[in-house]
Amino acid sequence: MDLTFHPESDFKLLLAVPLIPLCGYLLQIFFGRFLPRKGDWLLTGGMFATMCITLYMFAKAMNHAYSGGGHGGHDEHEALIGFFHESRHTGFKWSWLFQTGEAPDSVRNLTIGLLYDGLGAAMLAVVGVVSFFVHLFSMGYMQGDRRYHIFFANISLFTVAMLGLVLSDNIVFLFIFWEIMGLMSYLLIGHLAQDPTSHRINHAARACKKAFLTTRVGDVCLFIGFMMFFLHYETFFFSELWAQVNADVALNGWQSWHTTAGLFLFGGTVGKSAQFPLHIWLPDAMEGPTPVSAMIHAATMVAAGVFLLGRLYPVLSPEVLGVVTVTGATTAIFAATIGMTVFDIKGVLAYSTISQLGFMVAAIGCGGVGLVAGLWHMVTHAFFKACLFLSAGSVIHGCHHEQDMRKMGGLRKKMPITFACMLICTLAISGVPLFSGFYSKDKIVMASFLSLGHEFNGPALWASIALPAAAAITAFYMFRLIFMTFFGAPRDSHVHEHAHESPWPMTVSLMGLAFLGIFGGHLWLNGDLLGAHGTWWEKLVMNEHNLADLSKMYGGVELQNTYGGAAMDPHGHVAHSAHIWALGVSSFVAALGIFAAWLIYHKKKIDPARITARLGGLYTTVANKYYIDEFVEITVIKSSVVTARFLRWFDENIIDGCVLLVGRINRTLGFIAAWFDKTFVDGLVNFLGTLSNAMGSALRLLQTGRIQQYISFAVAGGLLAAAWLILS
Amino acid sequence: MEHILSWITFIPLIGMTAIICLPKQSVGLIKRVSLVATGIPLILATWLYFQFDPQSVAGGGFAFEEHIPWIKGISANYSVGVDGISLPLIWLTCILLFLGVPASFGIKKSEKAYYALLLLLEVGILGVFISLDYFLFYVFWEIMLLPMYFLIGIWGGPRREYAAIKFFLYTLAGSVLMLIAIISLRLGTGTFSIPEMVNMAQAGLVVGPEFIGLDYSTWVFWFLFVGFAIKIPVFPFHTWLPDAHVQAPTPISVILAGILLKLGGYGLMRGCFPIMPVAFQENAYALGILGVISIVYGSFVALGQTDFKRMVAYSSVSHMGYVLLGTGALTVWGTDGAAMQMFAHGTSSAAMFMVVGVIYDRAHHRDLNGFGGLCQPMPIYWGLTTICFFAALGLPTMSGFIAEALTLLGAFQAGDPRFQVLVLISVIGIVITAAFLLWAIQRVFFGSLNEKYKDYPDMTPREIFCMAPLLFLCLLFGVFPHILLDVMEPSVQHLVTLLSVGK
Amino acid sequence: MDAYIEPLKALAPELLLTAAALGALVLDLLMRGRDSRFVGYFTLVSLAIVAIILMNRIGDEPTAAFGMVVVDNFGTFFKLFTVASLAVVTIFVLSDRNESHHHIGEYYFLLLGAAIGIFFMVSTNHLLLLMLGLELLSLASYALAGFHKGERKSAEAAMKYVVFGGLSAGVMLYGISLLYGLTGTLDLVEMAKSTGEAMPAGLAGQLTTSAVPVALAMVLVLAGFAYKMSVVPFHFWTPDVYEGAPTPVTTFLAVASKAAGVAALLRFLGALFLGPDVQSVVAEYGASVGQLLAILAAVTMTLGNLSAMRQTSLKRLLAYSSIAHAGYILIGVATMTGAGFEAAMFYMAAYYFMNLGAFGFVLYFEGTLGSDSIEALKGYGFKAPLISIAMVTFLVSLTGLPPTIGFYGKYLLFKEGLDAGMYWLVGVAALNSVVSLFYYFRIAKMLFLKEPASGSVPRQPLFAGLLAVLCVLTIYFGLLPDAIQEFVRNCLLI
Amino acid sequence: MGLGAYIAVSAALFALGVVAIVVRRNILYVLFGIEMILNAANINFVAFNRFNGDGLDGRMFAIFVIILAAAEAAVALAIVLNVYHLFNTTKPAEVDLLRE
Repeated sequence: MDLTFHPESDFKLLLAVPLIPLCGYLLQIFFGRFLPRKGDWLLTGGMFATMCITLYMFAKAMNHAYSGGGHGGHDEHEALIGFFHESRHTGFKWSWLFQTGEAPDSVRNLTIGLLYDGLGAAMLAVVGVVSFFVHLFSMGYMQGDRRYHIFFANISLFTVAMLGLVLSDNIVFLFIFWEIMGLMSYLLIGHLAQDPTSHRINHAARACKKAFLTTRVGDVCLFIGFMMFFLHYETFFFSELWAQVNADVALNGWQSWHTTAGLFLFGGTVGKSAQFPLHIWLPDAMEGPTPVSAMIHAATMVAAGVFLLGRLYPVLSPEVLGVVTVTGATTAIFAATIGMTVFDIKGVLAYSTISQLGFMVAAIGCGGVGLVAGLWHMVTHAFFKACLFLSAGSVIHGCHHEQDMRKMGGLRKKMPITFACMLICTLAISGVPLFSGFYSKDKIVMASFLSLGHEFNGPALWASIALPAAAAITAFYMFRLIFMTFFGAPRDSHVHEHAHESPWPMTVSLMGLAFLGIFGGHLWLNGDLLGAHGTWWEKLVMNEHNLADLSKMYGGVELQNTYGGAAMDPHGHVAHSAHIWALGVSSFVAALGIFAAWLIYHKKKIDPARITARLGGLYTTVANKYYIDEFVEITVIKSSVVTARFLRWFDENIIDGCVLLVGRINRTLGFIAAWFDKTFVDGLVNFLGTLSNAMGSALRLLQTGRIQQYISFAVAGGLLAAAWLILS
Repeated sequence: MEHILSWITFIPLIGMTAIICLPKQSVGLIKRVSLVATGIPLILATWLYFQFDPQSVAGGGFAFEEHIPWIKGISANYSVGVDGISLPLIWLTCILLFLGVPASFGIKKSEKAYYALLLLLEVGILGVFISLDYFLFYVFWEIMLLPMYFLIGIWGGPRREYAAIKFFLYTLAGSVLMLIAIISLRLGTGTFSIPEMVNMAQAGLVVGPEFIGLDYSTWVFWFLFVGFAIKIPVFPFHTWLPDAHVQAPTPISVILAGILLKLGGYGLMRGCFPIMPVAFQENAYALGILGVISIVYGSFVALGQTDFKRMVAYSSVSHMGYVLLGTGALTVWGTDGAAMQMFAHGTSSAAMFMVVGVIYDRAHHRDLNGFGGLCQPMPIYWGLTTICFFAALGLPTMSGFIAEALTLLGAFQAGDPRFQVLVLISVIGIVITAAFLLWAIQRVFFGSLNEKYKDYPDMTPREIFCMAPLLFLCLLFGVFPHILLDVMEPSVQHLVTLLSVGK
Repeated sequence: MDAYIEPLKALAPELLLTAAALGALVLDLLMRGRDSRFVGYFTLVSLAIVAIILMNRIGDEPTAAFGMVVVDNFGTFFKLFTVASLAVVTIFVLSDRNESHHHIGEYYFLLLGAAIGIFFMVSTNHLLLLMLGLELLSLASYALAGFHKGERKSAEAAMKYVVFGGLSAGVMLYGISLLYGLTGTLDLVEMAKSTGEAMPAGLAGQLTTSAVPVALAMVLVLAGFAYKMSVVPFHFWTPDVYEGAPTPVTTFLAVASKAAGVAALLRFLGALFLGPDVQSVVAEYGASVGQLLAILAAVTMTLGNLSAMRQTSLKRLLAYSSIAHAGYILIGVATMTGAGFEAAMFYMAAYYFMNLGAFGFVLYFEGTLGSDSIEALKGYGFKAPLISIAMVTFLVSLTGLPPTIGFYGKYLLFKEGLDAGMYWLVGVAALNSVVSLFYYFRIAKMLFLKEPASGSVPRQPLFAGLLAVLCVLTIYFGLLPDAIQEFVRNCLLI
Repeated sequence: MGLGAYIAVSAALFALGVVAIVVRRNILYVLFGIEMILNAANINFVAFNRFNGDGLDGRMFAIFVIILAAAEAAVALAIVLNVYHLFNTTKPAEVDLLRE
């Protein structure tokens, strides 16, 4: 088949990618309940079609990348920038804000289109694949849910949001889909909040709100960030933004506002990708059904944040990248430590996600090869984490919604397929060689070393220490999970007896993802077999040995914010040594972690209780997630609620009753007639009312009913008037 | 069709007369009449909306104008017309009033008077939107007050008398200031025609004596501003709003929030800023500050509420703050945003009040903490409410987002860099708004179901019919904003050029 | 002989009215006071005839009679006003349910007598005639106030009225005497014209030499008008008398008699300070008199509104409101400009509709409920919707909101006030109209916002019809005031 | 005897009248007070007419005032009589049904 890139036709295809599930959503939301099987087949089928398209386009992208670019290029501009397509350049666009008059041509309008480049291609494929499997899985897992059809509708709209986000060529639309994703995560996490049969109904209700609000904080930061960039460059389009920023920086260097704005942008990532300190929503997101968790943790929500970093990398100043690195590394180690103490099977996975996201973010912060590694880890992680979650779901499903690992054990026999898949992916996430996770993670470690080698700075140092450590811990707690769940004697006989393997849709999707968990990284081997150079990913986005080519990712923009480049490391010696080191270190830490887990939880040589006892306060701190939630509860939530209460009081008593005091005084003087009290109690009304009323009462004193007094008053008044007239 | 505006405005009056002539007992007929009397204007307005060519008013000027000499003694004319700013609001008015009629079918107390007043109210509102003559404008402006007073006062809640008179007094206090300003404008310019005043203002010919130690443009500006700000309502003139809203019957709150608040913003854009551009420029930052205070303050107070309707009322305070912020920024985007926000808020807040009305009709209380788990017996209600709330908190694909985003972007680009600080502050409002809305959803719909709400019926077709169109509009203009913005754009651009005279 | 016939033609309305008054008396005797309604109808007819004559006069050139009476459009305007209000008052009397319609023929006689007084009052530049007219009006009013001899309140009202009125009359007379002494003439035009060389010097001269006596005289004379208009501080009689007197009489006092006061004041000031050939010194003095009036206006409207705030008797409330409105009218007067006077006259016209309507409502529900307490109004709107709606319209008009004539009148006053640079005064007035909303809409609240008490009210279709007509006119002229404004324009003094 | 003297007398009379009206307890004295004021005016008229000014304006006026005074007295007395019947008092201070 023809794998060259034909913009016109292909952009229509790409447009279909989000549109198919969208139509599915609309059909489902309105007619879902009436369809056979409540219409799950409709959406899953639609998602399958989507997946096929994304894969087809991905194939084209691959082909394009290997054939060295330029083929699909219609003008030499595209040829120059290699694999990079923006639909506006091929006239495939939509004037969004204005369509008549002068406005459409003005900068105030927003003419939007699709952006399909290497990063987009990979991400799109990943989202397509993973969410298809999640749909498939849900067909089994969600059976008998009372809002089955709604669930499917929502989860497919969730996917739509992510697909749209990946495809949008400007930050506003990225933001729009970003927000929609927030909404859908809200609805999906809150799915069980509407299910009276669920025993965690109230937790779910809280969790979804928490998720939305926490991410909302990040979203606002993101909004401010691109607002600041628009203020200076008057464009929302990634390509123009990259070009203008780098041109500007090449001329005037990085300015302080670049850093500020960059930090705001990064705030978006911190929110969505659950980086410290906004990670708090992700563990609670467990309250959603397992497929949702799979989506959130693998393909959509959290990936979006990293994806954003990838998209905006060129506009981030070195200072920002430093912050990014530190944040990422911190998150990685911090979440990993918590992961060791959790007993909820999904909880472990949740914290592992946070920690893995830390890896990605830190890597991107390191820049250069790190950028690629981070994004690649996002891809591989998507596969195995989805698989892990679905397996966990399968376990939970098998154990009748029992999530506590301490009640499990010895399930190996009961659910072999699940076990196999989960083991594979655990190996992958632990970074065991020959499994996908290894390749990306190893490159991340390498990236940190590399950046340290290039320029000895704090962030890089911290990353080089924290990331390997985190990797070791990851291996440890993941295998702790495996051993506690599948090995050993069943701890809870009841659970064990009723445990059973899951129905085919679930197992199939498990196996599919597990396959990718192994080979998601191995695809590197094609191209030139065994050749250490040019994995598919590198072909797709860059060539690691020539950092100047990093620009290929960004439409030929010469990046200003990353170190090195060909000049600094002409023969890639630094890179090579770093690679060797990274290989060694990461394989070693993985082995270490696994061994420790085996020692403690399988062979039971060491009693975990003793260790925890030994650690004492430290352990409890970690086990309580470092009290971050409590901290936030006190500082942010409580304070704002208190503020609100105060302002309400302020509003009702001060603003509204500005001169209530006058009223009080007058009342004590007993001047106010009953109706008046009743009718005007506060506010300006009260002011006018009581005041005029008091004066009225004073005036009443004149009206004594005695004619002679009247006359004396009148005479006095007349004299006053006369006096005035005489004096004037 | 050269008198179409007059037709739109006065058909409800005909309907009112008809209702007055009908016997008190024939309620069904009265309802049908009022449906027709609000429906025809809606049809005409819709036709007008899509008939209207925005470019025709690109350089100022108005469409569908009518000029008839009215009071020769003071050379006040019946001159009406629409531009891109007023037309959408007219359309909105017709929509909401039309929906307001079926929404009122629940009312069982002296319907005849109710529907008559409702139609009179529509006349007043539409009149304000079409007037190009300040005297006419003021007359219509005041005509609105009376029906509102009685609609709140007769059909309202327990403290209705207080709320009604409070509403009346606040607005009257504002409008006497307006009257003084208008008169002195008349004396200064020798005309009541707003366009002429605007032209003279461009030439710097609007001059007059100083008052209470302020020079002419300043005090006239502030008098007019306060008059309109009370309607918007801007902090600190907002305290009539919660009471009026809480006490008013649902359809009236809907109209109050949906349209009456917009009159303030519209008045500023039509009758205050362009006539006093210099004073406007001098005080633009103050306006921005007021706007931001309203945004943040309103959202916080809303967060502190336990009464569902009060919360929604304060959310209006918060949302209308964007109108000031956007206009004060003196950028096209900002003003676009402000104009759009008026429409967006008109639909979303109206829908929110209907939401409150639905539950109040069933539970007869509005205590947010008293509900829980309502999404189980009332899924449709929960669904519509969610859409409505997310429209209110400015979720993308909802018109509210376009409005707020444009406002903030516009304000951020303002020539006056201090506005950037304001924007940074105002985003707090965005988060808090999300917070109280979601918290409300959680308290009302999620969690375990309170037994006594177990067998509540879901929304009736009538209620759905009243709410769904509004939500549809929110979505429509959120996804295809150009339907609205294309109409507004030229006039807004002209307005901005007017306001930035001498800059 | 013609020298006597011609002026008599000019005096035709007055003569006719006198004839009518006597006729009423005679008719009552003939009827032996069985049913006095017939006298009432007779009165109406004669008033109609007078009205027709007056209508035909509008636009004629001013003529003089006997060197004292001036027959001009200004006078004619107020004569028409008087006749019109008298007609309505007569209808009120006829449909007053608390009135035994026997042996009350003199009621109508007194009304007509008062009218005669007003007629002379408003159509002269000569202080003597002005005084006589005023006294005639006053005497009739005293008698009317005490018309219900058996009622203590009525008697007390009459007593207070007569004492206060007597004093004011005396004071005014004294002022006039001083003016006479200072200027040597009783004719206002002469007074203003004379340059001051003559002995005794005209006003111009005296202003330069002896300002204090002039000021004294001015204040004393103004006091007389102020008393008739019930302007602070000469208003004290108003609430008591209004409350005590029979409602139709109250109406008469509030509308016709007040109008007469306004007319006389305008005439006095106009002739003295705004005439065609007034000395510049005098004109300047007029400005400072205007300042005094402005202060009085502010005080009056404020005091009136504030005191009205907490009344329990509807009549008393309206009494205070009429005081407040005197204050509003004074704005126009205080401007000391033709336009200002025009505004004042227009406001009188507006005042005619809304106040007659309001008092009519009082009479109606007094007649049906036998009380005029505001509490008694609870839910009245649902029992008698038509007149209650009318009442609300009148209240709106009194508050000065569109689309009623009251608004337009107030608009003109404010406009002239601002035009004359009296911003503070207009500010006070604006604030006052907000305050006035309190008590006006307290009535509206009682009418419609309260649940009705049980029991129905007897109907008076014709009377209700009259109120409905007034209500319609209030709105009609509110939206299209040109007719009235034109009319006023034709009747301007200056 | 010059004009000044007359004015002095009339002024005194006027003042006395006012005082009488204000302070006297009996309604009849109040009425006397009014009469005094009117007569004070009369003195002025006649005196002014005598000393300056030609024609008879002032004197005419004085005559009219006398008539007025008579008429007013008549009405006033009738009213007072009626009040006396209803209240059994001649003290205006005790007649205060109508008040706030």
